[in-house]
Amino acid sequence: MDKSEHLKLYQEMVVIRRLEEKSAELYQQGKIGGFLHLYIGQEAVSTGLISVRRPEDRVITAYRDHGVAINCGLSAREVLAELLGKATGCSGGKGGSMHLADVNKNFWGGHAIVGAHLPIATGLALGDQYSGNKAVTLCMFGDGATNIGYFHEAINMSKVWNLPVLWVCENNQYGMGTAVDRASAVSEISQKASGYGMPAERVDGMDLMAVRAKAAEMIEKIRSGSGPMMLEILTYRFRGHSMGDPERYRKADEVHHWQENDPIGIYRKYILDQGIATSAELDFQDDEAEAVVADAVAFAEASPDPAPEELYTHVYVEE
Amino acid sequence: MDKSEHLKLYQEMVVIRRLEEKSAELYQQGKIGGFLHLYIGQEAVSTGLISVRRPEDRVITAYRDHGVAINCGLSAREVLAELLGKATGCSGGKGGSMHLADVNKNFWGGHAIVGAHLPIATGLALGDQYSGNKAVTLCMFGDGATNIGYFHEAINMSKVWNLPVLWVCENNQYGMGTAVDRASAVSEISQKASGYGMPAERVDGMDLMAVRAKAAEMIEKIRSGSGPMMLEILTYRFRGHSMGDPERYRKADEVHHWQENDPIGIYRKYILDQGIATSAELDFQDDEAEAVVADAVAFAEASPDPAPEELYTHVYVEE
Amino acid sequence: MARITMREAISQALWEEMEKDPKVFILGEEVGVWGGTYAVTKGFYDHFGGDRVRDTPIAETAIIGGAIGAALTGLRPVAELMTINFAFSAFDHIVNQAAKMHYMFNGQMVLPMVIRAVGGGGRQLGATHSQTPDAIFAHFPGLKVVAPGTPADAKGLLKAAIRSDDPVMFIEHATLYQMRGEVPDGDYVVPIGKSTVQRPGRDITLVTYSKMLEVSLKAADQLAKDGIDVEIVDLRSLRPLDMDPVVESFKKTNRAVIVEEGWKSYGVGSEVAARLYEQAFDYADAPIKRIAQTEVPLPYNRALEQSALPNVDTVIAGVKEVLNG
Amino acid sequence: MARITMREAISQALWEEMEKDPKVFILGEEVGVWGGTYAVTKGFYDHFGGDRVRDTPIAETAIIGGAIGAALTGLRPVAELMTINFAFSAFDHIVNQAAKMHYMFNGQMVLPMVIRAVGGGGRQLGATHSQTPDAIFAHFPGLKVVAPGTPADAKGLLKAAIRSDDPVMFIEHATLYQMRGEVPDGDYVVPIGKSTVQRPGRDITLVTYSKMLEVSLKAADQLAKDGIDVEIVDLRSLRPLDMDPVVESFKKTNRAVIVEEGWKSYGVGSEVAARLYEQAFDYADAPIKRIAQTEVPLPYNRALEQSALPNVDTVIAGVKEVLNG
Ligand SMILES: Cc1ncc(C[n+]2csc(CCOP(=O)(O)OP(=O)(O)O)c2C)c(N)n1
Ligand SMILES: Cc1ncc(C[n+]2csc(CCOP(=O)(O)OP(=O)(O)O)c2C)c(N)n1
Ligand SMILES: [Mg+2]
Ligand SMILES: [Mg+2]
Repeated sequence: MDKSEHLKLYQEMVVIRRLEEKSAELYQQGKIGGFLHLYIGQEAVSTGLISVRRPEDRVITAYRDHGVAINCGLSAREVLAELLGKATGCSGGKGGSMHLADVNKNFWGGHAIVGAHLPIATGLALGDQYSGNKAVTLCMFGDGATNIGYFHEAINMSKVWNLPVLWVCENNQYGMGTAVDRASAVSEISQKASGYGMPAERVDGMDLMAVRAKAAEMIEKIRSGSGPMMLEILTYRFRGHSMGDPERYRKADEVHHWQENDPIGIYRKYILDQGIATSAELDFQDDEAEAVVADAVAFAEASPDPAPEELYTHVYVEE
Repeated sequence: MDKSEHLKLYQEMVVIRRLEEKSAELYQQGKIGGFLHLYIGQEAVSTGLISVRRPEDRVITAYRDHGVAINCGLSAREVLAELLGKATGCSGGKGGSMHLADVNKNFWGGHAIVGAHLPIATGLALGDQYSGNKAVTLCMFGDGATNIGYFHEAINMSKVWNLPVLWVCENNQYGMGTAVDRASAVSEISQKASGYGMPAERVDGMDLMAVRAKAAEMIEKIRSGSGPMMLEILTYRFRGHSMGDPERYRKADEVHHWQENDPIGIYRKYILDQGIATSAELDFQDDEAEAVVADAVAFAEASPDPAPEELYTHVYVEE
Repeated sequence: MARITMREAISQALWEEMEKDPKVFILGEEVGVWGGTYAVTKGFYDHFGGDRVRDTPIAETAIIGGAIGAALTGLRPVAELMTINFAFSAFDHIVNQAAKMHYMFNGQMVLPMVIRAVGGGGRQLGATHSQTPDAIFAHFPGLKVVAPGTPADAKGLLKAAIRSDDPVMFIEHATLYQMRGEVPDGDYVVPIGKSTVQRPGRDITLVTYSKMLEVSLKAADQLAKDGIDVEIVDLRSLRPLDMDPVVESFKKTNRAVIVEEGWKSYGVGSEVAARLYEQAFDYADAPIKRIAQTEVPLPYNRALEQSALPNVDTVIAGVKEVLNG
Repeated sequence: MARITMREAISQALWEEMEKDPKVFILGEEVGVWGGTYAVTKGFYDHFGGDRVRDTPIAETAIIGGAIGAALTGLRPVAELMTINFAFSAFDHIVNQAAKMHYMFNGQMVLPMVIRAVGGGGRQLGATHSQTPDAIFAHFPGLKVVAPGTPADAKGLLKAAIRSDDPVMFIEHATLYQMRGEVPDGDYVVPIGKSTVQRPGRDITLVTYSKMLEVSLKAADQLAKDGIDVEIVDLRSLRPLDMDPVVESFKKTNRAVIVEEGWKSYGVGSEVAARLYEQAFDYADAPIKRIAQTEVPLPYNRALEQSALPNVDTVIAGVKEVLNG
């Protein structure tokens, strides 16, 4: 990675952070409705992972999807406009926070039913294998999602058919208020791979460089035909599950401990320590990120709602 | 085990074998309808397993349930009457071959949706744990059933809650026409337990004594609070999946090889080799078994159909 | 009698039944430590403990299957599905296991269980999380399907459901939790399978249930100002479906509107209309009108979503149309 | 034109579409080596190979989810569910994913996929394996639901389904596979969403589809001997539901019977009856009658099961009742 790439990834993380903070505000103001799941604390996961995908590699994730969307190249404008339900949103205001997507950027959503997108990811990878595309599907999901049957069926089928998919578990240690070991028979998610004879790794999700290195290695192995693999990325969400989480299930101490491991701070320190860029240069990225988000807010707020007739469009391709 | 017990188990296996052969005939004659899944070849599995359960231990299985029913103490009469859809059948003629049960004998069915009874077994074990009963639930299922999501959710929950259940996979090497390794990421089902941190064993299902020993050991561990375990029992079905199986998926050689490993023959030889009983004594058991089945056929054929009003009963407990 | 919210009424019914009968327990996602996603079981975990208020993995088939199994052993589980949309992830266990086992095994197996599930649209949750698919559950014999529209009914029907030996799907509506109403204290039980007149009237019969009862009552108040006297029948239970009060009302008013939140096609209104004609054909002075959700997956955008849902205005317009038709 | 069975017609449609378009492939349990549980795909595996005729694990969500994903990449999967009863094991993926993704992502995602599923009772398969739950799938906007009653329609509609860019649930009936009929050779396509008159008549309108078409045609033949001339409209597709030929017929006959195999409550007949009254209220000379399955889980015993299913006699009696009513 050269300097400009580092700066780009750094800025991406900061854009995500600022965007999420702004979203929380807009939610409090009633401008965003429904559920809002923030990515704060987990930025290094998708930023690191998606930084090593090739354009032909497909990305699919759950409802905690704002960061992933940004990393996939969607603009903060179209993401925020979607959160505000505007016609200019990436899903035309019909999807909302949980259903961001841009198929032209190979970002396949944003899915709200826990684990349901895993079998769909199996299908995406099957499509590529069938068509002879040398693409890898990156399927992201939470620790909680590994307990639902969808996980099992998808992982098993991917292995039986040797499909090009990297199963990426973002283990933020809770599914809503339930700690991993209160819901999962094993507390290291990567251990689940052993039941499928699938290679698996575990990596520190607060360290972008570590995520990146491990993901790159696995994705390229899969691309060369190794079959599916599982990558558990250990992380933490700094905020509640969604807005309105009573937060009865974790201690302030624990949260603080993790907040001190801020992935942006860690990456910033890495860049400085390695002499890749100066503090001033990074501050400039911070400012840029602020500007990107401020522009996105202005854009989204000024954007029109979908026309009333949009209610009826896209129920079917052919009416 | 004393001699009488050996003779009893031997007879049970032969009763099952004769009953299944007779059922096949009755099916050809159109007296049994629907699907009919024979247990021929797998008799040592349930006979061995269930011989070591205590009366308070619950048994639940899939649609290949005739043998299991007999081992649980249902009479050949009420089993065959059920296959013929008679009022005297254990499910009053409403359940049929796939839905045998007698809750008073702690046999909880006979379930036709692949894998769907596994979460139910989790619930049975939960009920016992909740109520402080020292009972173990024995849940039997096929190799094919281990690929469906129900398996995953049930196994995981049982482990998280440390429930008293023995998960018994009857690996007869095919789910319909699909060999284990064409459907499952791992070809040894017991390996799946590792993804749940669950103790597992694998045993030869053609050898009643081996099944019995291993099952007894595991059931008692579970009873004393070890939490759930998995037992894979390797076996083979000598006939098609159900009546009307085109049998395109396995070679005659393979079938013959396994038929030579007849579990009844193996057990017979064991009894003789160990000097437990004489050939004449075993022949007598064979004759008894024939008589039991002949009586059951006469009983079932002579039994009445359910009264037409039975169509309306038992939809609800309270109408 | 106290004036409490529907959330409190449901909570009260659960609490009292758990106090009364140690066989009653709760299982579901976030019912324990979190206190219930909609705070219905707030305080239960501390009081009853984790064995009786069981947090589960995200595993809907294990929740419903687990409830079935526990019920078979004689317990009375109340399984909570975080929303009714997740019932699709346990659909086989609901409609193919719970609904059938009593019959299929000739009465041997008894399943005294309740599935609580909250549904409804109008909160910008997007297409997968905003459904009111009540009708499809009511299609299956063997299941009882209940959906209260007032706090009192919520309490009384939930108690009946918990005490029932049959599997009951108990459907709540998220936007009703804050609704207040008079609720009898203590042991108040409303029998399952009885429709009831919630507002007497002369001019037209309005059949509805759950959230749409509130909407319909408001519409009726406004219509009253125009001198239109609406009789509202609340179904309360979709299976068994009690048509008697509906038919009786219709024989008096000769006109009917059915208001439901879910999609119109193959919905609740279709069934009620078909039965009403069967049972009171000669009394119909005008076509019965069905008011329901526009047949699209619900969009996220607030204005779009609202435009797809029945509301006071569409109900008023529908009533007037039938009266003038 | 050849006289072939419905099994052959379906097989032919699949074969021809696969020959024509390499993007079409099949996945499901036992579709390959076994040749399809109902022998619909017999010979396909040898001809097209295991990549295009994919045997799957017993994993219904992976089958439907897999089809969705493959469809998103531009392929045209035909997913086979061994029976429609197993659709309950993939229900979320059918009604909550496939039916909603095109809308929810504002048209970005296109799902040209078919779900083939065979249903129906009458074969002593017991309660979990004998259902005709077609109506509940038709409740969901975003899904198309098709259920042919003749070999020609089976071929033509399946081709239309495979070529459709929308997810289509294609419902077959196990006891129709042996039915013979004239089927056009080659590229014969029947548009989805068009009901059709299968038998013209003057006296009464009989609305039906799938297996009950056969039963109804037989009943009509017998009724003809009594001088009763039945017009039969075959819905063929439950969503979109084309009422035009039904309404037209009803305006002529002024009487109608709806015959479906599934349960009556919240079923197909409810919807058709409700719409018919809405669209032709003034033409109704007698209550519309719904003939459907007795509302119990289907029992195994042959006589009991048969007594729960509509048959030629119940249809004849129903028609006479409406004519004399
Ligand atoms: C099938 C299903 N069940 C329940 C829910 C409700 N729900 C939404 S998010 C969530 C927790 C998921 O946790 P995890 O997979 O760890 O992801 P995280 O939120 O931590 O990113 C739950 C239970 C759902 N959306 N879908
Ligand atoms: C959910 C579901 N999918 C498919 C089927 C059809 N089916 C019945 S038995 C069977 C094979 C099961 O194989 P296995 O679990 O190995 O049991 P075995 O028949 O070998 O005893 C299949 C696919 C079903 N009954 N339920
Ligand atoms: Mg998590
Ligand atoms: Mg098997």
